[in-house]
Formats: sequence, structure tokens, C-alpha cells
Amino acid sequence: MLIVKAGGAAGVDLDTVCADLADLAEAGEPWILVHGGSHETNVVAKKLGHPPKFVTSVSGYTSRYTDRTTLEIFEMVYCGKTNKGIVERLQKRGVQALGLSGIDGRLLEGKRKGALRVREGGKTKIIRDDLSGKIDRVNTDLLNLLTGAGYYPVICPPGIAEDGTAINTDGDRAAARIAAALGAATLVILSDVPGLLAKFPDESSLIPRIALADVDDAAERYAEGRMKIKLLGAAEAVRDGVGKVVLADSRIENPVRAALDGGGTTIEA
Amino acid sequence: MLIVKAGGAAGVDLDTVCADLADLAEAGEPWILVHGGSHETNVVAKKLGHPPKFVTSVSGYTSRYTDRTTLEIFEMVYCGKTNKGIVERLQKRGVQALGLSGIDGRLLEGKRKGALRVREGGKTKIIRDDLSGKIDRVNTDLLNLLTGAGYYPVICPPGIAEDGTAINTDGDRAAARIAAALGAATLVILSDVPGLLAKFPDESSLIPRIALADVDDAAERYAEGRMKIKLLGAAEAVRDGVGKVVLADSRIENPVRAALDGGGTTIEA
Amino acid sequence: MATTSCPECGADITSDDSTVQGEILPCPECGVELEVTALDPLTVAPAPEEEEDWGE
Amino acid sequence: MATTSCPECGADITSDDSTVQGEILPCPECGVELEVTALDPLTVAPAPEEEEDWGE
Repeated sequence: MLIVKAGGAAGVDLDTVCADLADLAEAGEPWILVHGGSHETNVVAKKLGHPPKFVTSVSGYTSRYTDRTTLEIFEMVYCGKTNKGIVERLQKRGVQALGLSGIDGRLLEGKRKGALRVREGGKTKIIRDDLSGKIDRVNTDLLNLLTGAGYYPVICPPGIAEDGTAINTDGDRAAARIAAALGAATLVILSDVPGLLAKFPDESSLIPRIALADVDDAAERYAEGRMKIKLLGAAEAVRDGVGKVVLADSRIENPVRAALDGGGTTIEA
Repeated sequence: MLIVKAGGAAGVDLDTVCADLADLAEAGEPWILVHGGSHETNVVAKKLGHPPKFVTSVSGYTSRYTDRTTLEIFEMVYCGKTNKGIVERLQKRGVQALGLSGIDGRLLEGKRKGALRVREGGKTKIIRDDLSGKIDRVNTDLLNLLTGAGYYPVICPPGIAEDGTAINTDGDRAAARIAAALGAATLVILSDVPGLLAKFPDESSLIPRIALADVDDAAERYAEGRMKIKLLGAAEAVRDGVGKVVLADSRIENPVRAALDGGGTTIEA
Repeated sequence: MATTSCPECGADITSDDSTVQGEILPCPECGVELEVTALDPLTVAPAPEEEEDWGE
Repeated sequence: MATTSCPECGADITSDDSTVQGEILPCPECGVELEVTALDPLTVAPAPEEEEDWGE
């Protein structure tokens, strides 16, 4: 099974990704798509008068501060406009696509971060109402039920906590959890960069391959922000049994096929 | 099988409906929920600077003028916030709920209205880019696959046209199509009125029962706007094999149970 | 003010400032219902039959 | 300015106008990390351990 994550960044062209996936489906290669929507969520949140707030954890990771209002705007953009827009694109190309969030059928279950330590205005603070969390269980029965019946799942956050509350979660790591849970051969993570660049933003400094053992070191040396999260998620997936993870460019023609044919940065054991 | 439609009007209290449905699920009574979201869609559309536009067909029916931007706002509110909010409420009460739109897996397929004649500014006009349509096919295999595996489907428009385009469609009539396609014993349509009132808004003038043959006449005499659409949808369902349709009040305690126990207006052959 | 001719009977069909895209203009001669498919230049075509339906 | 006492060692813990809800104040005596759980009246409790995680 092939898992593909299409990022939420502005640069990701959903039409080319969907066209490529439709060709793969027609060629009899089953896949599951996981998508984001962070760029659009920021645009809509501003328009609705609830601009996005980001918090930086004490260890330097930035994440969206997800209060209830933000979570509902997140659902509107991820589960509404983006998810159904992707399913529509795929259905137009003859793919029997079916959209789900991590809440549906408890597809992506996890624990809500009780308290998050953040740096804000020069102070260290604990915030408790951040509806974010980490996915630790995937409903593979549901995925197998659907793929077995010929459907192509199109999945997005949020996930769901034990008590049934919706929780914001990182799309890249959710894709990694799904890939690991299904023992997928390949996880392709597409975004608006060619892969891990030794000298960002010089695209010729692409690092084609990183062994699992060297990922932490490479993450420290070459990556910041989102790329660091992608790398650590990729390493997690490989450690948990995924054959290989490819960080590749979504802005090219046939981005998924190119990644399968060796483009981007491959992470494997 | 029991099909329940919870309206999108402001007065519909989703918490009470979900609590009642959770009790029914626990008592071993399987159901499928169809929901709307028109009130919230109007609120969000205004905030996003694309206020809703309604058109009145030459025969007097009002419907939302659904251009592409409106359709995407519609998806954000129906498929995003409302659908996942309902699934979350049900999951919190231990129900293995799973949300789908009519696009997913081509659950609700129909034909797009090519041209709609409307009265506007004293003129009769043809509008062609109204992404609305009528559902004529329900993917019952998908519904049976999910309910058979213990999931409780929570469904909302939009539907999908033959060519894969998303189409806005009336939630009440979609619920009627689903009920007919599954040969459901009962379809309960909940809204913010007790049922069909002989002398609206006098709630004591509730008409408890209408035989199928008398529905058209009753619709002419007692109903306007949305209630007329509900009545004609109900008649359609009964003609197509649904045991009975109950138009009932969502604002009371245990609204679904009350409808099953004879509350509201029942339409049957 | 623009004119074109009725596709059914050739009579003159005229529009004025209030004419809008998609408007239905009956032909003054043969009475056929014509849809204004373009304003500039004024173009008309037989109006489609009414498909009775209601959206949400 | 408000004061309360450290739940670990009883020392005085004081807040000023810049103190915010959820802020972490180390106890000047025993150094334990305290979370400001309420400002009025000033209330503190041992700050939870850091669960390393990142949201979307």
C-alpha cells in the first residue's frame, strides 16, 4: 500500500497531485491520500476575525494555538472545502474517492496534550486549552474495509481524543502513523520544496538519501520548522516498519510518480 | 432501518438530537442521520463577504443560488463544522459515528439542473451556473458496508453529478431518497416546528396524520416554502416504499423517540 | 439599444439598458420565448423548457 | 502585587502587574517551578512536566 501526504502549503497544486493519483489508481496501484490545509485555514481565519495564533514550545517547535473557535475554522477548511474539493477532483477523473477526517469512525485516535509549555512575550507559560494532540492509534479495520471495497480514502485531521473530543494534529505525522499502522511499503510526503536541502533554499543542494540512523543528525544540521517535523515523522514511520519515506516536490508534473522513481529525499532503514 | 433528518435551522438543538440518537443506538436500534446547516451557512457567507443569494423559481420555490464560491462555503459549514461537530457529539456518547457528504463514494448522485427559470427584479431569467441538482441515485452498498461493520453514518449535502461535479441539493429530499433506497420503515424529519400546522403558527393546530393521497392537497392548503418541500419529499418517500414519514419537532426532549411514539405529523400510505 | 433577429421567424428583437444576461424575451411576432445569451452583441436562443426543481 | 505561599516549602510567592494566567514562576527558595493557576486571588500549583509534542 502507498500512502501519499499532500501538504497544505500554498504552493501545493492539488490538480497535478490528483491527476497523478488517478493515473496510479487506473494502473491498479491502490493508495491512501492524507492532506493538509494550513495556508487556507490562516486566510479564512483572518477573514472570520479570528486570526491564527501560533505558539512556540520551549524546545522551539511552532504549532497552531487551537482553541475551540480555531478548531472549528480548521474543520471548515480541512474537512469541508479542501477534503471535498480533493474528492471532487478525483471523482471527476473516475476515482471512487471517499473523504474522512480522523474523527470519523475514530480513524485517528490520540491523546490531547494536557498542558503545553510555551514561550510568549518573554515569559514561559502553560496553556491548557490547546486542542492539539498526538495520534497513537489508527483504525486500520476501517481503512481495510473501505479499500477492500474499492474506495480510495482521502484523509485529513483533526483526530479524536479518547473522550471523543476533536484534536488538532500534525498531518505529516498522522500520515506517518497511518503508513506504519498499515505496514505500507512507501510513504510519499509532498510539499513545496524538492526535499531536504543541505543549503536551503539552494535547490541543487538536495540530499537524495538519508539512512534512518543519520536522520536526527541531518534534522539538527539542515532542517528548521516544518521540515524538521517532517523528518522526525519520517524517521518514526521507518522505525515503525514503513519500507521507505520520500520527501518530494509537489510542484512538478506527476509528483507522486517522480517520488516513486527516486526523486526527492528518501529515508529508509 | 430508521432514517433521521435534523434540519439546519437555527432552532434545531443538535445536542438533544444526538443524545436521543445515542440512546437509540445503545438500545440496539440502528439509524442513519442526515443533517442540514443552512442557517450557519448564511452567517458564515456574510462574514466571508459573499452573502447568500436566493432565487425563486417561476413556480414559487425559493432555493439558494449556488455559484462555486457559495458551494465551497456550503461545504465548509455542512461537511466541515456541522458534520464533524455532530460526529464529535456522538463519539463523546460512545456512538461509532462516521461522517460523509454525498460526494464521498458517490453516495448521493444526481443530475445538475441545466437551466433554472427564476423571477428576479421583475424579470424572468435563466440562470445556468447554479450548482444545484436533484438526487436520483443512492450508493446503498456503501451504506450497508458501513452499517454492517457497526458504523453510524452521518450524512449531509452536497451530492455529486454524473461528471463528478459537486451539486447543492435539498437535505430533506436527500433524506427521503436514502430512506426510499434502503426501504426504511421510518423517516423522521426534525425541524423547528411541531409538524404541519393547519393554522400556522398556532401550534395547537397540529395535523397528526395525513394519508399519502391527501398530501398534495394538504401541501397546497396549509404549507409554504420549506414546509411544502418537506411534505412533497415525504410523499415521494412513501410512494417509493418508505413505511412512514414523520415531520416532528426537534426542540423537545428526546425528539426522535417522541416522533417514533406518534408525535408530529405522520405521512403514510 | 441593440437588435438581433428572432431565430424562429426572423422578426426584430430589441434590447434596452434594462435587459440583463439570461433574461427571457418573448418574440413580438411569433411569441417564442428567447433567452438573451449575450448582450454585446445581442444574441438570443430559444429558452430551455422549465425543469421543475428546488435546491436547498 | 499579590502574594501566596509555595506549596513545597511555604516561601512567599509574589506576582506583579505583568504576571499572566498560566505563567511559570520559580519559587525563590526551593526553586520548584510553579504555574499561576489564578491571578485573583493569586494561586499557584506545581507546573506539569513538559510533554514534548508539536501540533499542526
